[in-house]
Amino acid sequence: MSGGESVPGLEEALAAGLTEAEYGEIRKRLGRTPNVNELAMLSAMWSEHCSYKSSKRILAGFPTEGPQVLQGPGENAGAVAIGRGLAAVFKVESHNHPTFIEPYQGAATGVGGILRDVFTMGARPVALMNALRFGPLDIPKNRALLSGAVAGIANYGNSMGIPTVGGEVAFETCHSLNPLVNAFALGVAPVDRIFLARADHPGDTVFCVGAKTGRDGIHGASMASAEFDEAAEAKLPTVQVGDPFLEKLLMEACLELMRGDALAGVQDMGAAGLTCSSAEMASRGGAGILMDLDRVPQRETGMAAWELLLSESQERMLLVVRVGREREVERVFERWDLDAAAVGRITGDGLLRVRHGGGEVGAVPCRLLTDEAPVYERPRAAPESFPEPEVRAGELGEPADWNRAVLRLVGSPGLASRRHIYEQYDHMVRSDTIARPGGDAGVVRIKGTPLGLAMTLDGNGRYSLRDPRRGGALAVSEACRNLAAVGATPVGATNCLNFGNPEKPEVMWQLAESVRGMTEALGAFGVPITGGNVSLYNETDGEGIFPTPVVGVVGVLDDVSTLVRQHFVEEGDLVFLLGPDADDALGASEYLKVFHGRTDGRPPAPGLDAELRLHAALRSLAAAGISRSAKDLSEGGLAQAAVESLFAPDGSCIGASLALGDSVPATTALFGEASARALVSVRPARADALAAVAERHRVPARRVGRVGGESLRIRVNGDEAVGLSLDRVADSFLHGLARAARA
Amino acid sequence: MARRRFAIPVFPGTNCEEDVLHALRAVAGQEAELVWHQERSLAGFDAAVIPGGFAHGDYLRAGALARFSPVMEPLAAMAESGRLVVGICNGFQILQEAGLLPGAMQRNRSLAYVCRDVWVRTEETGSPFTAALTPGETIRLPVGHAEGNFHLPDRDLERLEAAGQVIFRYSEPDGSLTEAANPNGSRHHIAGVRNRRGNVAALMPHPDRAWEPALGGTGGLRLFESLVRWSES
Amino acid sequence: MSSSFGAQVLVRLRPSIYDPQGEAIRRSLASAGVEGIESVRQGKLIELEVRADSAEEAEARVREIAARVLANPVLEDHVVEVGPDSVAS
Amino acid sequence: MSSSFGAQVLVRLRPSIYDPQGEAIRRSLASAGVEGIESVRQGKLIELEVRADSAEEAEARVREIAARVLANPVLEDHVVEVGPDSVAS
Ligand SMILES: Nc1ncnc2c1ncn2[C@@H]1O[C@H](COP(=O)(O)OP(=O)(O)O)[C@@H](O)[C@H]1O
Ligand SMILES: [Mg+2]
Repeated sequence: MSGGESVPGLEEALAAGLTEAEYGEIRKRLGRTPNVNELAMLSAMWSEHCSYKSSKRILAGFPTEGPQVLQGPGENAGAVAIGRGLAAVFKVESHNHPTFIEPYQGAATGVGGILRDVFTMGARPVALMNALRFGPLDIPKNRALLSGAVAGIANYGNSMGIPTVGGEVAFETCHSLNPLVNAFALGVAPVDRIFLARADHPGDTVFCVGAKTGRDGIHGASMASAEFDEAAEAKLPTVQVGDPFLEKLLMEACLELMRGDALAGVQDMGAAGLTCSSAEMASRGGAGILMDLDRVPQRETGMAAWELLLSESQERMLLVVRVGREREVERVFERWDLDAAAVGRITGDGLLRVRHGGGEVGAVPCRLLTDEAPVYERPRAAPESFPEPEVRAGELGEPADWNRAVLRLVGSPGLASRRHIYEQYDHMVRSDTIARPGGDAGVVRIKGTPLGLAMTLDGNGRYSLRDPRRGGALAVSEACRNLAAVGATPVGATNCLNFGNPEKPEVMWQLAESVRGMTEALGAFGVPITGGNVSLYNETDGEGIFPTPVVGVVGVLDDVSTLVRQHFVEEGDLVFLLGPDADDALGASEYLKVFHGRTDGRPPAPGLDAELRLHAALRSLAAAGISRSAKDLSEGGLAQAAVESLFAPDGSCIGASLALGDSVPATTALFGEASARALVSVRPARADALAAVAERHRVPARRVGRVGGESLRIRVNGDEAVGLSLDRVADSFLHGLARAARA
Repeated sequence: MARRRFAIPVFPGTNCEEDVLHALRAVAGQEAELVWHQERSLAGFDAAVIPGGFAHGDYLRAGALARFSPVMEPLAAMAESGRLVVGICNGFQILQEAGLLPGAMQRNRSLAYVCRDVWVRTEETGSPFTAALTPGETIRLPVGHAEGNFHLPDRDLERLEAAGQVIFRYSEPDGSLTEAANPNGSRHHIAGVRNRRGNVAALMPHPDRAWEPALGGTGGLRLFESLVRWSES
Repeated sequence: MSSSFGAQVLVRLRPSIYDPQGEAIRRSLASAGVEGIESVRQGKLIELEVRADSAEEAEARVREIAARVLANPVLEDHVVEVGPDSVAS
Repeated sequence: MSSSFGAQVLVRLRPSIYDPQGEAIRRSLASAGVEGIESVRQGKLIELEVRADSAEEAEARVREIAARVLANPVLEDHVVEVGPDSVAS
């Protein structure tokens, strides 16, 4: 080994985030002490972020198979067949820690990263979504984080020309120091043109393309695997600045290249940059890589080998080009005015060998960096408080004024319309968005086909905190219910598991129980997981987040003309409530939080069988053109669903009069969050048809009212409980979030 | 009826070119081709529509760096020769920065990107975008921009108004002009303008996103109809 | 008796931070045939009018808000200058 | 033999033009309890490194691009300064 690299010891290994045992293991496997570059690569690749060492065993339990699955977990993104020779390629990924350090750039680069994961597979991105969690908006810092993150997401997605069609936002105290930003992207590719991140042909040339490499984000991977403390704010050099303009060019160049066959494999550069992308590609193909760092286009001078190896400069890709086809690649990138440098070649020795300054400065087996990284079975333990008691309406007392209660709830940051946020996202570019954000699911059509793709992100940290198994199942249930509401059939799911410190047995238990609940629901609905992301150590000064699994489900509409929207359409239409009677339960609900400041209690029981039947009924109603509107019941219960049904995206609105039965107390009837329910409106002439479909699927269907008028009226158990003009509802619901966010 | 041939200049960072292409071809039934910004000639084209997006990243100012693209020369010549040159959104900003249309765009008053439906009121019908409309007619169209706050100094603005160069204003559905209906703070609620001669025009809202009910509106159809009618006259 | 002071805050991206805007301007200039522009960096110029009893007080106040609000220390450096031109009132 | 010159272009909104960004800063300072900030205006600071044979040549070049692109005369005024610090090469 030349290059005069100093040989670090245990102290450096610990500082780089390895444990003493891991360091010992590395020395044993290498048969020697790693030099500084090797240690840098190994510590980054053995970090939680890159190795999944705490979560790998748990993730193995997900269902990942199905006839439609073209690519399950293990690649940059998952892929499922959607008919007409096309594939949907999608994934969700977290950018939590970077967002806390710098909300605008942190969130923006999260979008950039997930887009690269999708176009790396050869798919043209057609839609974006994001799931956000911030602390309460009465704290100015949280307002700044929200507005910074939203502006960053907006700028990146808008500049790329990809519509952001959905997402979700929640506010909890635990996120004041640990905000979450999970970004989702979906692309479309011909099924036979999907590219993989794999290098298996020695002699092929490795290209580094896109942006130049600088010192940004170095150690991002190990940072994302460590808890925050005061000192973290001083770690200034980690901020990466996104350049959506450059990424747009990179995307177009890559997609152009992918129409031909010069590429053997391709991988974007994210965490641990060159190291991770090259080691993963080679190890998937059982090959090695020889890389000459001197040839990497650099933005700064005097970068050390380990800095080049770990840099997380954005908007870069590693391409493996079939030998002899290099000029083709160079020509495409020249046309797009982008750097494309041949930096190495594929070898047969299984090693990642690195040259710098004219000599070899490191050599590590690729598999030691990837598959052979450690995997842990960490201890798990349920908290003593589990299971939580039920919370019944009777023990809470009723609100004095139902009108004010409804206004307060639907105007609260957790439930108010998200338009303050999604109006900052271009959700119409590409002229394919046929269900705009604000509904249960965003839907984009595929021009030239009758197909539509529906998508949604869901997850409720309060539910998961109190019962992670239920929380996981409810997240999947709600996502699939959202898709059914628009008439779509779920074909695949992705997920982002946001949790605290896995070295705490309780956190490991939450993780395992969440995955168990998700798995049960995914199994019941027959939806495979095709990929995802795990973000652990979401803790600051020992304070962790609510366990927050975010589930993204993608569904297909075989005929977009059957799309059902969520808003009421016409005076005189009848409103039906589908699904089982509600329980008298308010545990972990929005109502309990907004009116009693409590996050405790048992979340609703997931009724997977009832869910499955409801989803089938909703799809049948859509396909047969019976339902004119459909809206699932979830957070905020029936009152919230009714309010959301009043407002159409074009700015129009229409009232409704509802009457609810007497099986549960009024509070639960209005605000209970029992699962497997939906509000559907039909023309009066189709009421019988609805009843027949509901009966066929054994779904209880009750007529609860009719559409029309200038107000929302709800009778509960015979009493006129709610009577609100549309103006008053609009003022709370449509503007509540903007008021809180700008305060 | 002879079909016209439209050029759609595409700059690095443009992102609505496919929408405009589709609207011109499939919806308006015209011939249309994408033209990469490095082209030095627009021979064979009757008209040009500059689409929306973020040309050159919209870095420095929206539309500012596009003027360096070679295609701007034949485009200016096209405008000079009286042929139709129109811009949508970023295309508006590019035409302003190139000096082909008056005014400049400031950041939206809200300082945020805004994507939603707005109403615009037709101010005159001598422009390529309004030839098929009636004065005072209001249309619902989507906007999507961060810098659409039209500015012109007082004197120039008066001249613009006097010459009838304002083609659209943001309004309520009934045509009244209110602050709430103005999505970006534009002076005089201006949403679209034309040059004196009338052959160069642009607007901030996106007719290319509103040509069938599934998209949430069909307001854009009338504008494409106008383009076709104007280019035939 | 307080006066009005003019202050200027120049906010620059820290040297190690990538400036996509500046870089895009540089590339556009180069492709437009403008020669010799080796680097472009874009920062902010923030000008304030501050009412204070003395130039020192004005400067102290501007320094504080510059560090706390006007520049983002994670990305940016800044320089404060308080001009001599003050208007008594 | 050419040298590298540093140049600064300060771009300001023309005084008659409302500055929503500056105004937003002023309002947030006021609501955060910072007193005495009477006005805030935000402009751009564009810094260039120019290779030229002389400071005059560098300045001429920067003046030209400043007027042609860096500022938009409908909205903005600008000032060019070429620094003394040059590096021969
Ligand atoms: N929660 C999860 N569920 C299923 N698959 C997952 C999950 N988390 C990660 N994976 C898979 O593990 C692989 C590595 O993930 P990640 O390191 O996030 O990918 P990338 O390097 O592209 O960012 C991916 O194929 C991803 O889909
Ligand atoms: Mg990847």
